[in-house]
Amino acid sequence: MTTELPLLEIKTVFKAFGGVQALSDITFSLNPGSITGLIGPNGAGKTTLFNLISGVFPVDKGKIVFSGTGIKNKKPHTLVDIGISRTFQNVELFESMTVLENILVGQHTRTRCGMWGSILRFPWVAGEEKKAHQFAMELLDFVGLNGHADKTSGDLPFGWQRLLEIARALASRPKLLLLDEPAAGLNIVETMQLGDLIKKIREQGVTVLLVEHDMSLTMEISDWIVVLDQGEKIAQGTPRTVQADEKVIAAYLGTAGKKTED
Amino acid sequence: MNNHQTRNRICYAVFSLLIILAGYTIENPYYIQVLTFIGINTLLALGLNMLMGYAGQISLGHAAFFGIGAYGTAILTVHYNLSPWLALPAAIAAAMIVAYIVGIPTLKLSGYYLGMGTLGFGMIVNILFREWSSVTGGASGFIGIPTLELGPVSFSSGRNYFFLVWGFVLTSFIICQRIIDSRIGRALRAIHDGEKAASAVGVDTRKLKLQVFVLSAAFSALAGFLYAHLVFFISPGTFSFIASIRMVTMVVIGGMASIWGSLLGASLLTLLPEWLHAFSEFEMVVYGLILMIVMIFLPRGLTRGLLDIYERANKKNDH
Amino acid sequence: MLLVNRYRPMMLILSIMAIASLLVTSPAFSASEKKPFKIGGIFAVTGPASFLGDPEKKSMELVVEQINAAGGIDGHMLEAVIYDTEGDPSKAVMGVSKLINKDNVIAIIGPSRTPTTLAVMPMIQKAKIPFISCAAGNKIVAPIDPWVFKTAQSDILAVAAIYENLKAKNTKKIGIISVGNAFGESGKEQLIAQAAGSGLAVTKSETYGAKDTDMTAQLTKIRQDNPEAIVCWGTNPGPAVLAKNIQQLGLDIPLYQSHGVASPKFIELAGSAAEGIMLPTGKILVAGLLPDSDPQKEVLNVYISEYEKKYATSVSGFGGYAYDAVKILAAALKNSNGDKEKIREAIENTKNHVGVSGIFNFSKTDHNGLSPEAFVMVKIKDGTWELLK
Amino acid sequence: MELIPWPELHAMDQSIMQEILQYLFSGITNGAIYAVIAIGFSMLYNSTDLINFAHGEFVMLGSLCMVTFFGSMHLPLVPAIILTIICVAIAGLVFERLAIRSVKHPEPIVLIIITVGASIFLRGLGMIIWGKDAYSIPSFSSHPPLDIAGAKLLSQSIWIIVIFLVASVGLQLFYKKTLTGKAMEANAISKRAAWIVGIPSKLMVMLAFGLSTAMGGLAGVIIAPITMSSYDMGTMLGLKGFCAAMLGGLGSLWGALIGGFLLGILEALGVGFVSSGLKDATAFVLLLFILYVRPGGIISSADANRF
Repeated sequence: MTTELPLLEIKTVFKAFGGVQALSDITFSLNPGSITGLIGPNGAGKTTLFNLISGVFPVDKGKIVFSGTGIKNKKPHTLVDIGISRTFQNVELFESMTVLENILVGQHTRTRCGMWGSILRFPWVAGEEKKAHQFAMELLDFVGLNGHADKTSGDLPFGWQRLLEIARALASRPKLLLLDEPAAGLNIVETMQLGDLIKKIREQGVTVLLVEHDMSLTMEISDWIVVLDQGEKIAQGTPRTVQADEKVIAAYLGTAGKKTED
Repeated sequence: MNNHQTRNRICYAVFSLLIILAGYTIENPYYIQVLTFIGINTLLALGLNMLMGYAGQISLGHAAFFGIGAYGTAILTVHYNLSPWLALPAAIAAAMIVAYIVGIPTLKLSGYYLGMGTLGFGMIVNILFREWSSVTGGASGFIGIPTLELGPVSFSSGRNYFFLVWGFVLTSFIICQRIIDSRIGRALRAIHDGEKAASAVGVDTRKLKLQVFVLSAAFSALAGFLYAHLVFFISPGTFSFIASIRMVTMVVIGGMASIWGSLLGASLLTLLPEWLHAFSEFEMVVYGLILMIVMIFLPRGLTRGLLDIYERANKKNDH
Repeated sequence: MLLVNRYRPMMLILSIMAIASLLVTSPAFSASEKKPFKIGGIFAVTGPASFLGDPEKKSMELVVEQINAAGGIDGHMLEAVIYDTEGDPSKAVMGVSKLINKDNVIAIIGPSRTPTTLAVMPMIQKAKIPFISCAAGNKIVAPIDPWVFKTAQSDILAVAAIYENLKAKNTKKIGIISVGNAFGESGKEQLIAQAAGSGLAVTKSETYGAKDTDMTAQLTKIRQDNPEAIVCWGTNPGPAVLAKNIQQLGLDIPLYQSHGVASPKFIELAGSAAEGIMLPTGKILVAGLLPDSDPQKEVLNVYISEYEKKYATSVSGFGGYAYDAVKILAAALKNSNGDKEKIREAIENTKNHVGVSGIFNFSKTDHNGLSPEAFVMVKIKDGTWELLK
Repeated sequence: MELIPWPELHAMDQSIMQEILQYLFSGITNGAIYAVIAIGFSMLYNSTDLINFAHGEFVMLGSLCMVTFFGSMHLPLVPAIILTIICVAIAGLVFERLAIRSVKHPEPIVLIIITVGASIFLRGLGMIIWGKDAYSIPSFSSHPPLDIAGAKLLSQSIWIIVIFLVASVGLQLFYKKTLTGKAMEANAISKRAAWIVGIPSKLMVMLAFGLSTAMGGLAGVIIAPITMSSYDMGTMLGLKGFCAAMLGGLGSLWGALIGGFLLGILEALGVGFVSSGLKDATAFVLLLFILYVRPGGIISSADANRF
């Protein structure tokens, strides 16, 4: 599609848990500024792949290259620092904290006030806090949660919690955003709004990798689709080519097709 | 935010005023001494509260750091004739270094395993206090710890020591409040709410937990220093497993993740035995019952628990 | 967070309440018409050292009652204020502070243990108040502090009594086992320090935990050097476990215990394993066996009968420390008019006071005032004590 | 250099062997006690994810009940044991019903404080009922100690080991063979799943509590004759038992067994070859080592992150 270097490259990645081969020989890459959908039936290894990219588990074999550097075996927090951010399948907010505080924690890697800074309150600390505040407010605006900054995040309705989690992930100013089933549990209207939000995020120059069961959403917003089945990559291409791919239909759409219908 | 800061400032101003007021109006040295003990216990509870309430990591061996602070200053001032004011940073540094070394492997554990790991550490340190008798005075204890002096001011009299201890308490409160209100404090609470998510938004959870562990060790060591120069005598029993459990109890009864809860918990646990004295034989039974009842009905501690009740009553009144 | 912040002032109020309640809990003591002498007692009434503190408290109450029944001292009644240390130095410090500052006592008896005594001594020195400890440790009176006295026999004397017995039997090698607390440690120090002077070699010195269930491992180690005697330094129940273990292992080595187990309870606990054990004890344990010529006999009989009548329980070997202390203090209170310096001087000049624990002769250089005769050696035979000469 | 004539060398060897054997026997006696206490911890943890810090106090109750029934009331041995265990189990059930079940949000820290509170309460109760003195009861049988190669195995130690074996085989059979036992195990693995198939979860928790405290009582029963029983004996025993359970692997029956004996034997060898003063330190250093190297314990049934 473009001549740019890919933002993320997955090169012949293998991962096993105990005796079970969760992923084998996965290779694909993400172009900067694209939205890529990662699909596959349950147990295909999508979430495992997510956890490998975000550093939760180490890679057994193979390479993951982000912006030209290998990120194999890096800890999750370092990956956030270099620009990979994620959300979780079952929203994982800091529930006792306010909406605003959640986003402020999201900016952890983009602020630097440490123990001494907080105890001695150096002059620059206040400036940093102020900037972080402003950015947090902007993000709330961006995802459409303005006006709810001081609410306790655990008390929000589920749909808003999703939005907040995305906002929190964006707070670290990532280059790559990993969204793990962001539409799960949302109604049709909310899903449509989500689609728009993801496109808006891409417009900000953030590359998006998306795991999603909602086929219509995935097919509509993705530039590129990668299909996994039982730990192996069975197809990739534009939504149209993938939808036409016989292997995919056989392995996935054939069974999951029912799901999209209802 | 500004509102919040002003409110905090007012609180601390009132608090300092109260300390000064108490220090000058209370005449009886006994009450001054009780309040001084409360201050020392507050420091213990505060340090542990940072670890338990904010970072969500339990420690059943914190009396070890209390002991390192006390024995540190005792050994340095008596055996090496060091000025207590130089022994203070040295004792605190010793506790922090020990906390750092022990913390690296221990904080990888969680839940009961973390509890047991810290408990074991506390036991080992306590046995060292008892067995290393050439240095620590062994089970009989360490006598002859000097009086604190600063130029012409001697901290032997109750009132001076009261102000010294509560000065440290106030400073520690402000330090903790600042940490809690900062980026670090937010990250700590994030760890408490969900370690996985915290690490996924970029918080180096291991480093931060270790930092707080070291910080809380420093507060405990400071309390140990103050205890040693108040009583002039220390023995291993004061820093035993029971003492660690008492510290945890202060934090939990007072209220986790609440600075003022530490004060309340420390006050209650210092005063409770005084009040229960009337029960004589039944003292232990009543004490155990109180612990259980508070935890069953107000599991978030007295501070939060009472606030919840207050709020519920308010809501009822509103409707 | 904000919700909590809104109520911060409330929490402040809470803390004020906590402080205020302190003041409320102090019942104002109203002075009685006769202006009694108020004396303080501080003992380990509960906790691991309650076997000391409990009889001490009872004995103190006993004497005070007697003195008051007899019309008090120079017309002043005695009023005893007694607090519990639970054996904890911090609690002892708080208690003594309360006695000095709140109850305004003119003299203090106790605490029961050496660490608690050492912990409160700096306060005594500062407050300049006559103080008679009931603890054994020699550190209390060496170096001498003008205000600090003690009535319990020092472990120095107990060790001397045992070693004299060993020397008479021409023993050369002994093994030591002591409990891992202040009492055991202090005993161990004395045992090792005095060994050379008595021509003894200590081959092994082991310790055990106060709550250990089995000590065969320590005994196995001690056995290696074939000592001619084993000396155990501890308080119940550990030494009874040890005695049982020695019997079970079939060790044929004479066992010596310390005065820490000098009570009928020990024989009850150790059962048949107690047979043949030798120990130093104050004469109270063998009052009935003493010859009539013994100067202490009468005092002992009076104390035992009074104690057993009042409390309907057999007398303990430890309550006598407090009994003697109050008696000595009462004598010193005469003609003192409550003046602390006068009381102190009177205590220091006490001579030939026949007490339960021995005959006290205090002086400027001796604030324990007991001689080796305070101890006798006894042997357990047929479940009871037998006086050794 | 002089050579040691071989009969002497042989004699030396023999005495060292005898010594080591004696340490082993000493360790086995203590180890069996630790193991029985550890089983109580493990069983409860397995079914309820709870650590009962008052477990040592239930051991104390067992010991002192035994003193009353066997020592003072002179009941025959077996009825005394059974009566004691029933009494302690009832105390455990009451504790579960009144305290543990009333907790709405069973977080570990809250439960730790509640059980610590219970331990203080029970200690106080023990002091009121039995007083501050220690008690001793005679051994279950008056056989002379067994002499094995010069080392003595106390008759009570044999009792302890036999009772311990009977109890652990019994438990194993209960878990594997009976329906209730299987239901308890199912409940331990997943409360929800167990509830779906109709296992009364609350009853199972209660049963687990009863069984666990009964094991505590049993531990008290077998300790009573070899040591002295008093109201404050429980804390240290509880800690050691907890330590043993952790060493072996919390939640595993065999782990408790291995942990208990390992702890007992290492302590005895520690006395023999290191220092008796550092005996307790041996246990805890070992514990830290295991926690750092293999957090789940020697037999790790679950990962250490389990809460």
